[in-house]
Amino acid sequence: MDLNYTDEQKAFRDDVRAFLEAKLPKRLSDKVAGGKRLTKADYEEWHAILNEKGWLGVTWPKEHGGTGWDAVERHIFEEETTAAHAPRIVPFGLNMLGPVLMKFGSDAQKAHYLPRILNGDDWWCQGYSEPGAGSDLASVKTTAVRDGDHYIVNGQKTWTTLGQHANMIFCLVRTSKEGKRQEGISFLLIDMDIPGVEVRPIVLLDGEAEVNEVWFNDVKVPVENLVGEENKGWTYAKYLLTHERTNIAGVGFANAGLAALKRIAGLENDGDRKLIDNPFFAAKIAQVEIDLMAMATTNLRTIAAAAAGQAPGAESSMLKVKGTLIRQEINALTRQAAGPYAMPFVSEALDEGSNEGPVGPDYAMPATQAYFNNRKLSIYGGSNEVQRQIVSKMILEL
Amino acid sequence: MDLNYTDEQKAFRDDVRAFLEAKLPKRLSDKVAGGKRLTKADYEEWHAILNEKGWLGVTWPKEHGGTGWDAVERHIFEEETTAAHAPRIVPFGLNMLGPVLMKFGSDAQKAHYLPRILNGDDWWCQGYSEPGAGSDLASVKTTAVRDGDHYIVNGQKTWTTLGQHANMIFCLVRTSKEGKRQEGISFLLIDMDIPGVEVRPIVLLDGEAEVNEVWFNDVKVPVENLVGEENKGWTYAKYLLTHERTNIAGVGFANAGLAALKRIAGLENDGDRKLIDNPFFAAKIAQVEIDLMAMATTNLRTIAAAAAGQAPGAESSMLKVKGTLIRQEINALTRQAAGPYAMPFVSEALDEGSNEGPVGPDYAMPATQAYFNNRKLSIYGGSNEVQRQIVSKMILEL
Amino acid sequence: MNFTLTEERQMLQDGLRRYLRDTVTPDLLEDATESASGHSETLWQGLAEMGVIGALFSEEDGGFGGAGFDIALTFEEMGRAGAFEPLLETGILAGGLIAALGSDEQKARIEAIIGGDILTYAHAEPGSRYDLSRVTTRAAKSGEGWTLTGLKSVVPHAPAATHAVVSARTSGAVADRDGLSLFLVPLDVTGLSARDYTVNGGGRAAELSLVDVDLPADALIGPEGGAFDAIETAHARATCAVCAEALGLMESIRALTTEYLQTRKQFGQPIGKFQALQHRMADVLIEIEQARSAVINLAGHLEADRTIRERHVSAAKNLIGRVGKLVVEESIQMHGGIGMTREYALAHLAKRLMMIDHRFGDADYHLERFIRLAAA
Amino acid sequence: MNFTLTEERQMLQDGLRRYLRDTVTPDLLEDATESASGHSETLWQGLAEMGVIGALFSEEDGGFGGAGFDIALTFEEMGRAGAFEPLLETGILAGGLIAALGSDEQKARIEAIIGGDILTYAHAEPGSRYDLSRVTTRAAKSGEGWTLTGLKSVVPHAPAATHAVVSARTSGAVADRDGLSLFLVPLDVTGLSARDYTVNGGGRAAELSLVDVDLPADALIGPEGGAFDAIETAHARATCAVCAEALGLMESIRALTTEYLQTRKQFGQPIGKFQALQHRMADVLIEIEQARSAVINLAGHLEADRTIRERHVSAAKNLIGRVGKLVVEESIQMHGGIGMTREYALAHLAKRLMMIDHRFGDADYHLERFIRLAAA
Repeated sequence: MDLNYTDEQKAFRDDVRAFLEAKLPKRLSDKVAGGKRLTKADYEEWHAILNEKGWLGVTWPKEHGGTGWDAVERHIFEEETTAAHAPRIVPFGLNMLGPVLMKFGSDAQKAHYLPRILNGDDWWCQGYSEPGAGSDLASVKTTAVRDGDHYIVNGQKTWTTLGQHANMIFCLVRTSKEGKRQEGISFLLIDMDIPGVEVRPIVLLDGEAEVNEVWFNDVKVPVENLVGEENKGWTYAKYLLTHERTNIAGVGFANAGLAALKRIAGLENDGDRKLIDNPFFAAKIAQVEIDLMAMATTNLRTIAAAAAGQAPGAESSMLKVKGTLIRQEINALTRQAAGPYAMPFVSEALDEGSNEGPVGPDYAMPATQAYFNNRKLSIYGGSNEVQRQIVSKMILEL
Repeated sequence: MDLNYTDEQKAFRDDVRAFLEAKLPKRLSDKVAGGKRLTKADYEEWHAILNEKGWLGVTWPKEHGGTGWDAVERHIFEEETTAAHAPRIVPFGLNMLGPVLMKFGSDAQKAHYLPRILNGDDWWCQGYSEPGAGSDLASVKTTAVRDGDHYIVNGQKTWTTLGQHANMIFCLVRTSKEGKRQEGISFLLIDMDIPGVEVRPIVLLDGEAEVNEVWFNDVKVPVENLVGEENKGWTYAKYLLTHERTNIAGVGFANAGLAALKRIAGLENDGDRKLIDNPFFAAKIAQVEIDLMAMATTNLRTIAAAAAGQAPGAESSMLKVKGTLIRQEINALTRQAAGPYAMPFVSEALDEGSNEGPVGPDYAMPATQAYFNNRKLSIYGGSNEVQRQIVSKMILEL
Repeated sequence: MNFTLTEERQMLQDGLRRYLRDTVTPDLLEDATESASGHSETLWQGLAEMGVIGALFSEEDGGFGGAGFDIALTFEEMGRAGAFEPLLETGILAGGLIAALGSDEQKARIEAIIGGDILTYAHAEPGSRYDLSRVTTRAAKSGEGWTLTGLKSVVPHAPAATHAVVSARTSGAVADRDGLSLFLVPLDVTGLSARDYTVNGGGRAAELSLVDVDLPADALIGPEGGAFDAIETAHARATCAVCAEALGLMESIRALTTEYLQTRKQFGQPIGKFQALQHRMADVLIEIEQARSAVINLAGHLEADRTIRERHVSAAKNLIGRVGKLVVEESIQMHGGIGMTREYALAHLAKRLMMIDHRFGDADYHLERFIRLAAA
Repeated sequence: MNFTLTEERQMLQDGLRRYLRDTVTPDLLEDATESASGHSETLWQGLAEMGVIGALFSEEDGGFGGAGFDIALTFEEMGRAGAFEPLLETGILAGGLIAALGSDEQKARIEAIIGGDILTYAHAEPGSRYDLSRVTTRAAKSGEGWTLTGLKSVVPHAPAATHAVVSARTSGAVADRDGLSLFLVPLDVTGLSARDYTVNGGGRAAELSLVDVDLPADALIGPEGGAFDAIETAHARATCAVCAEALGLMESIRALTTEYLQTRKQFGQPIGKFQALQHRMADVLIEIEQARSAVINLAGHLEADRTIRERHVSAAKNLIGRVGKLVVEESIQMHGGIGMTREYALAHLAKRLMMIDHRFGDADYHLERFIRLAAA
């Protein structure tokens, strides 16, 4: 038992810190720390900086231009970039599609798509969820009917995060209605510039439009865009989901959120004292901090097991549930800390260089936004109810 | 809308107070307040005092020697007797069997049994639960087979509260295996002195033995002890259960418990202050007090509806769930307040006149006892899970 | 003991519920927020014509209500509809303070208020958080009149109002109870500037800046330096109103969520058949009943002695804050993704409900206050 | 970073788990509590022979362990078995304090302790609650030696011990950190009387009364008036031990409850098929994993600087207290009536787990302390 990083890991951490110090633009980290909107160009700028260093393919092996890092190194990188308020790496091409192509894609697909993901030629989005399906991913209704050298795709995807920026989408489509629901699903890559693809934004309750509906109306997709075999897409989809669950605990985000919460509580007046000296509020902060200290170790235990070659199982479901509860509690306390200034909503103030400044302290509106926006954490990627069901079945054997 | 009692109700309350002042023996109220064991004689003494005043048949109509009180009067009586630390009225004959006999019993049964309940000739206990049945009451396995003028009863009942003091038991027995499970059940009155009846105590986790197993081995019960019709017992059983739910919210107990908790927290040292001045502990007390203030009104709303003639429905399930949660929270805080002295267990100290005094403050051991004992509140009388199911089905229509 | 409404109140409740159900649509609410005034002229006039504003004033003051249960039933219906109009600011706060402390001349204004004049109330300041006595805006005597200087924060419905009742310190230190005075300030007066903006949960509010605002002598409402008790009473009544509004919001959210659970299918059955959700929804319902009782307790004690009244104020606001958060979070969670979208009715109701915890003191503020009141 | 046990520790864990599983029965535990000594001579000798007591001492002190993870694994296994023996009092508290502060002569006793001599530790007093520095028992110099007078409360395993390490004030005011001294007191010394009794969760403890107890000069352990730091360190190690014990208890309770859910049928199916219970049990499991991490954090920082160490002490004890209560209450509730009966294995485990919150500071005490440590 040793809770400390090895000397090699510490050296690696120092490298990451030095890189962030030198290369992360202050303009970007200020936007992230201040809860401002990131533009497509912001993400692309940061991706390019990472790619130049060879650190964009965090989960990729070296042969494909990735880092080749193990789970602990990935964790350290995640921890440091989050603490430094770097933009997140947009995961759809890098963490989701990339691993699927490496394992199941054709040589031509690998050669064509993987470099384009790294160099920013393609912006991928995810076409998994459909209206009315929720966490029941296998109920795919979007159809792809073979017609000569093409598939004709019809249907609708939803909750497509950052789809407004994307030029490519990977989709689960139904190619057969025979057998079990899982058996007729295929995994298709679709160019969003093909006629018949339409993207419509969904405004969420925080007023932002980061997710979209994507409609397919007789969209002609070349057969070479099929990944792996027809009707085997469910296998690839599940493989992708296990990769999606990297950093599922969100410890880095929680740490950053907790630090911001303490800073805000130290600034807010509460009668004759600061809010952080209010024993009730201090107790709530302490409680979530104690939970997070334990959670960080629960996470490290899973990461150490992964680094030792154990496949992450239902443990990731436990990390998801507790991790999202902790982050949402931090969001709720931060909103609470904002006091009456949680109420004003000035959308323009979230844009860089806007003439409209915030109303009240600059942390207040983003606190409310983050609270409402992060209700999604316990819903998407398999709702916490689905995760509890997995824990109950796989670990408790109920 | 008026939250206050009417003048008549206030006058009635004054009568109850005057009666308690004059007639409730201090020896008994001291035992109740101090969490000491009550003996059979203690209960009988208090029943006799109430019966002399005509106040023992609290839920009974005047024609049967009861009080004829409405729901509000019953509530006031409950409130005042609890606040005065009177022993509870043993409910099995008075609140459970009595109403069933009045509604479904033969004239002979009414004439024989009802007076004996009031004057203390019979001590009844309840033979509903069976091993392995839990909240699934209809899974009755104890059989009663007709043999001439008798039923021959075989089987086992469990969780029979205060059965060790009883000479009579009312039982659900299976008289037929035809049709639905509910259809073959009968309601039988059994003299526990008949050969073949055996009572064995069950020691609970607080070390006390207030519940029992009751075994029937070829017990010959005269057919005139059948209540109502054969195989219709489920109807009577359900009728009884609605009566059992009188005072299901336990507001009186909660109020008394909260007062004791505050007193204890005001006595316990906590560093340089008293525990009640510890902001964390004070917050927990305040939280449960606020919940209780609302709960008391939720309860009164149901009582007012009952007094206006509305039958209590699934509302009583809501009262049960929230009422038990509040009482259990008060129990938990009281245990917590006892500090290190929650640990000693000196069983003899619970007996009146024992030479063994308590270890540490006299409230400490009863606090731990009550905490463990009252885990039962959310289990018996239909577990809180069953109550949530009723709320979901009957009110939410899910 | 009686938990039924009087016939008059029952009629008001029925009429108001019907009117709001027929009138309030998502479009009306969105247009209201988008409009410069931040509210719906149609709805406001409709409420005035129904006499809803009058229900918030006593007969003595020209209304026909004004008691706790009048406030509770009115705002419960507003909450049920998800409506936001300057009812609280006009009828309870500004109007209520004029009724409580105003001279006969000032009280003459109440008739117009009942008829639909819109007022607002500017008390909180940047940095005062929920502290009632923390006022740094100063009013100094100048000649016959007064000169006010200071900042007022998050003043709801300021863009729609013609006047504001503004608190200012005429003496005392920053958090003293003594030394607070109230003034009736026209919002177009020289020296007053407003930055207005939309608020989460609907409608608009403003930051007010007062720089050497000159007011006549008769702008002072009530005794110089002695307004605190009336302010506290007005906040008690306002707390009752927002607690009742929260209850109405909870009821609508519960109805939406229950219906969703009954109709939405997943894994081959309505999700309302999943027992884990059934039990959680049962707990939500139980807590909403607790919220209802807390509103009744507060409404029924609004005219009681200060200690008892304020104890119920803090008990109710604490409980409503806790239950509101539970209802918001559980309803969004049970809806899944659709509960996150602004288009769906839940979003507006949930945001409005959550924001009530940010008005007149949040759950923690009132928990601590409840303890302090008990110790006093 | 490494979360696997060393080979030696793995062997100790395996051996101890096997031994306790084969040895500890409900009858053994009940007989132990009923016996005059309040523990099981068989079990204690077995533990001594296995070297379990030695695992709590460093090699320097004659043992072969003594680090945080040695303590954690040992007590986790004790908890898993529901065993109670004077291991904490002998090995961590009394023995640990002798090892930390004792003279060479006093430390010579450790060999016998590792061999099975039983000691206890008397620090808390009536009214001191969890306050470490609140000691009113006085030790006065008399001739060459010392005279002790005072009361010590809830001294676990006193009936089985030959000696107690007793804290007493040699100077300073009632709650001062300075002025505390430790003494080795034979329990049969003149002037010392004990009232002993059973404790919830198993075993026996005693109230000690010391009236003019005369001790020789060499009864003093460590510096006169300077024992506080060592006491705090010993309590940190003891907290680690009871947290690990709690974790073991949780694991056994979880196994019992899961098995019950799998086998107990109601309404025609195993109750573990009811989704509401499945989800609650999943939450229980998630929290137990949190408890495991808290124990690892504390064990891994037990040799760290005081501030870091004590921060983890309070974090772990707070989390263990909260999770322990959840596990106790959910497991009893899911068992229903059977979970309430003393005969069933759950009763003993649940009571023992709940009582851990009453040792060395409860969850609230440590929450406040965690905040104070962060501010310092």
